[in-house]
Amino acid sequence: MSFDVSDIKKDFPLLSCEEHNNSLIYLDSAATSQKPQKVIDAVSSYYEEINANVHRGAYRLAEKATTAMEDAREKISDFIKSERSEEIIFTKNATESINLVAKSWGAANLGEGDVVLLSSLEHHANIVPWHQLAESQGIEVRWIPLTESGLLDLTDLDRLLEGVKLVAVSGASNVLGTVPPVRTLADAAHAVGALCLVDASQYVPHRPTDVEELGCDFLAFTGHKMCGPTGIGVLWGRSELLEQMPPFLGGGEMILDVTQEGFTSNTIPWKFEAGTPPISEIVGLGAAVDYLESVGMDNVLEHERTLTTYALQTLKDRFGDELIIHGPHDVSVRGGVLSLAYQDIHPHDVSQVLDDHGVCVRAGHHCAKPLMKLLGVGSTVRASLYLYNDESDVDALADALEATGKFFSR
Amino acid sequence: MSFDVSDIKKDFPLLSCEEHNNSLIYLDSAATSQKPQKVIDAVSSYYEEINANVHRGAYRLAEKATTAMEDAREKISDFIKSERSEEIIFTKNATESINLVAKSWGAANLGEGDVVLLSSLEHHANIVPWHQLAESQGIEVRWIPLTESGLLDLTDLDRLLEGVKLVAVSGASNVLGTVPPVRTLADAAHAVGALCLVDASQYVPHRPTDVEELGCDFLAFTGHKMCGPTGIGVLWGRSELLEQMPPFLGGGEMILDVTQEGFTSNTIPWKFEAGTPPISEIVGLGAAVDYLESVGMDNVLEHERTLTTYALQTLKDRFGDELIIHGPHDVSVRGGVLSLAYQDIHPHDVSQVLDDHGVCVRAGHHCAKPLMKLLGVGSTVRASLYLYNDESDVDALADALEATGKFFSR
Amino acid sequence: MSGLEDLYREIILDHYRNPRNQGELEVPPAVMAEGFNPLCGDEVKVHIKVDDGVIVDIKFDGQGCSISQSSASMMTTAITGKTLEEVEGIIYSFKQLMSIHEKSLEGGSETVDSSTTGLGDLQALQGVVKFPVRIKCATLGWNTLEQCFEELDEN
Amino acid sequence: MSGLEDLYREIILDHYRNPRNQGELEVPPAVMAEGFNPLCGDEVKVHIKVDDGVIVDIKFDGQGCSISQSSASMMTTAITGKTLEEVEGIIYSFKQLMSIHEKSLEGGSETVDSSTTGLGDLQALQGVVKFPVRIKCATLGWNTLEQCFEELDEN
Ligand SMILES: Cc1ncc(COP(=O)(O)O)c(C=O)c1O
Ligand SMILES: Cc1ncc(COP(=O)(O)O)c(C=O)c1O
Repeated sequence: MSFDVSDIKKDFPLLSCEEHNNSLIYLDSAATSQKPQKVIDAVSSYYEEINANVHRGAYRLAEKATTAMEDAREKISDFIKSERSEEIIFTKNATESINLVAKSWGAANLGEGDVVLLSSLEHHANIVPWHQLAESQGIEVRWIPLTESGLLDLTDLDRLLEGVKLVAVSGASNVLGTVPPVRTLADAAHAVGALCLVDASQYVPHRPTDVEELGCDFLAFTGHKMCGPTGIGVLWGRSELLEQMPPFLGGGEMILDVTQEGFTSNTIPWKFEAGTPPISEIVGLGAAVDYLESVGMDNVLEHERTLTTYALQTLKDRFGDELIIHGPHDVSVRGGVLSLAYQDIHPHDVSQVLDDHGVCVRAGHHCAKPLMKLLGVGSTVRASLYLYNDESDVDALADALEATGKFFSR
Repeated sequence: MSFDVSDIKKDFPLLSCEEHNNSLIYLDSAATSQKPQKVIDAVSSYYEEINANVHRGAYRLAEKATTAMEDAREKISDFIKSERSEEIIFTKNATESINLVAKSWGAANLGEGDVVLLSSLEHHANIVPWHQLAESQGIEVRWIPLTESGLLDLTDLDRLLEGVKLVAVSGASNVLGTVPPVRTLADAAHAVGALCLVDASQYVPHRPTDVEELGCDFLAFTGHKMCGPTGIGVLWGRSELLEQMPPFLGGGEMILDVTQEGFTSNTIPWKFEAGTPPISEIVGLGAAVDYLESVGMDNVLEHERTLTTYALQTLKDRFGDELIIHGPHDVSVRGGVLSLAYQDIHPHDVSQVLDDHGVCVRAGHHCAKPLMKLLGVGSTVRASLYLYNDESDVDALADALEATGKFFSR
Repeated sequence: MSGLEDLYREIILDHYRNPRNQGELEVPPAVMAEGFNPLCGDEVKVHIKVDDGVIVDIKFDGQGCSISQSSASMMTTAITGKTLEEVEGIIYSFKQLMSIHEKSLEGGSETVDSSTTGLGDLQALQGVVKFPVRIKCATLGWNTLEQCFEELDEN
Repeated sequence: MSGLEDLYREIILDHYRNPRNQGELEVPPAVMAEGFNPLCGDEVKVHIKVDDGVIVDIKFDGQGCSISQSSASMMTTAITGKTLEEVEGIIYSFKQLMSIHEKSLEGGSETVDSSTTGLGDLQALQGVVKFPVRIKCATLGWNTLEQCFEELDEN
């Protein structure tokens, strides 16, 4: 491990204070991450020291607020190796980012019979906007199947790509941990004249991100899963595309001119940022990026790989066939998300008993109902790892699972 | 005055600490309000003590987060006297709230030739979404003219209402302070079978709000102007309407079921809240409502009336014809927003010199370009008052204006 | 661990392991409704057959946690043979039970609204209110039953 | 108040009060472009007439603050009679002047990139960089001039 997790834990107030007299084992970072004190403080200091509306004020306070916001845009742009910070558009969450693409680019460029190709791993955020376009514009939604082990089955890719205008895939699955070969898919998309959107909600927080290497055209992610505040998401898009897309939400900031008769749109990124932006949230996300960079995304990735290996091994050793771990077991193609089925105990009941042992995991469909259907289950128990987790957390999970088994075999 | 402003100022860290050695005279609350410590702390404690994703977790932390969020929804519902808290939909700002109505209700219910009637006072947030519908669905946008003094000219209302399906007006103007007769307009709208939307961004922060008394069907407002965080807006709508409207953004939380073939929407309010909500921001807005209620909205209104009267008088006394105060001068039909023209000095230049005296005002078109055109100006200097302002702030403004005059007549 | 024992009473686990009245009925004469818990993915189908204002048969089916399935199972035993009016009363009482606020449980000695005392086995579900997220599990079958009633009204 | 005096130099106020080359030209032969500052509502129209690669006439018109109007006015005097190549150079130098970061001003003794020393009166606008919001005011006329060049290219 390339950093000391006990030091890292101290950065996160919720993990280092005592809760109900037993310390919290937080294994639900795929739902939302905990926040380091530095991020919390960045948000507070914004309100305490520089709060003002941005872009429109000539006074120094407003200028400070604008600078704080635009500096954060630069940082976030650098963080994903975007070449131009105006390719960073702030939204409220990844869901809005994807909807923006569907409702601006999609509505303007897709019609009857055009195909959007999704992977079978997708989160509802990367499904429902396309279903909505199917309803409104008659597009077809098509699915890349999965292999037995939860990888994308690309054997029929050529056929799947017929008529495709957009390939929209998650950079990492929030259920199985699977990390699909985005570069391959992006290249294949481009080869048939299609674009490629990556839902990187579970990718950007966990590994170094380079949009040029990924080769995609749009990248969506969300602040609260990467040590940042709630209420802030990002859409990165190639400027040539963003410039040609019609605006999405209409209002202040996104216009050059408005008359009683019509309006002209502003340039990017503002064209897509109608109304007062989530300023403190943008500043907070900038601080989150600073924090993650101070740890080093390479280190985060390495740590999670090591810990995932340990978790897979520990759970296999201790529970054998009693515990199913869905998805691939090869840590080179998966992240630290573990979807579990334990004996025949319903996930909701498992998580209830785990909670009683101070272990926070999620039970449910994880907003991926089509995937659940393929897995043949209604829900799973999901434990997800992040930089502040260590082997003791995994051990606590295993202990609590054992106790769960005992409890229900009373 | 029904409360002591010097006590109130102490609640706001940015106003009570020293900035560049002269204390800050903040007169830009129409752009965004300052935040009381209690709101800042509510956001921090959320992250430090109960941060978890909402609605989906069975563990206690997630339950606490869900409860914190839903309690805030109840508070905000009570604050505007809504009868059912599911009529409160959380958005990222007022702009999104209005876009939601335009792009869900509007797109489903309006077509070629249907008219949306706006007042000539509107903010771009309540103009551009309708221009967008004009482009996409061929609706007509029509304008209620203004009287000389900046009130709505309703003499021709009957004719204006022909073919109207929606009357969309601001509850209070962010430029002139004008408070239009919303009840009259809502009743007139209903009489011709139209609905009424109120952009209450400048209304809810400044006076007691009762949606039943207002008689409207939709009410949009924004957290950051009412002592709350950035990144949070509200749309209130009548449940009968909300239930029939198609969803807007698609994704997690807003669905009952998703398959590879399609989706079914959740019930309100969640149908309209796709993705992870701005949780800390909702909690912060709940704290802002608590704060405002502890002061009393009646008191806020009374205080602002008194202070606006003082400001109008002081400016008239000290500057006479050298200073034009746009809009109505009768404080019973206006709020504490003062749009000024001083000598022939450009507003941008005025605000620059005011800033040098520690006085923060805004210079520009205030996102109301059609109104600017009617006023025959490109921009104005806008000073706006809130509960933490007092007569000394108004005096400081007048002193700084005087200095500005001197500076430019060198 | 008292909270947990309180949630997972013996009788609940028994109904979970050995669900009563599991299955389907022919539609018509029966009516059917389907319920989802969008949060956790639980699903339940309820079939009822009504003759002369009396529930003569009821079956449920679905996938879900011990709370949602046992609650549905106990529901079927509680309402079979009852008139629609009686069932409305039981539904009301059960929802009362589910809305007794955590606070009142923590404070008093688990004093229960008298209107909920006629619930028999269902009383065992009372521990659920200490776990607000699980209330939706416990009421899933019941809400689906109410949907069946709406179906009936429409016919 | 040193910052303010620095921003509002005498020559700036002079150009603001007595704008040079205000007005319009006939299109064609002139080309015209219109610029907005979306933040503050400033507007400027620039007309240029080019003969043989030389700017033979230029007029500007608009409404705006002292910075945007004086910068446009000074621009007209700086470029009249210049070749398009020379004007490109002046535009470049002016943008350089506007991008000297506040920090370098605060630190050093206002050392100025040598490429910006040929700007003459326009040097007076150097104080603007201490007020980043105003940079957009100062460059409005210049960006509009560049739009005119795009018009030229299209013709
Ligand atoms: C009257 C009015 N409507 C709408 C808005 C938009 O609010 P927001 O920018 O928070 O969406 C504002 C403030 O900018 C306003 O003053
Ligand atoms: C893969 C994936 N995509 C999209 C989202 C949506 O993110 P948000 O809810 O912040 O919009 C999530 C998280 O919920 C996710 O895991």
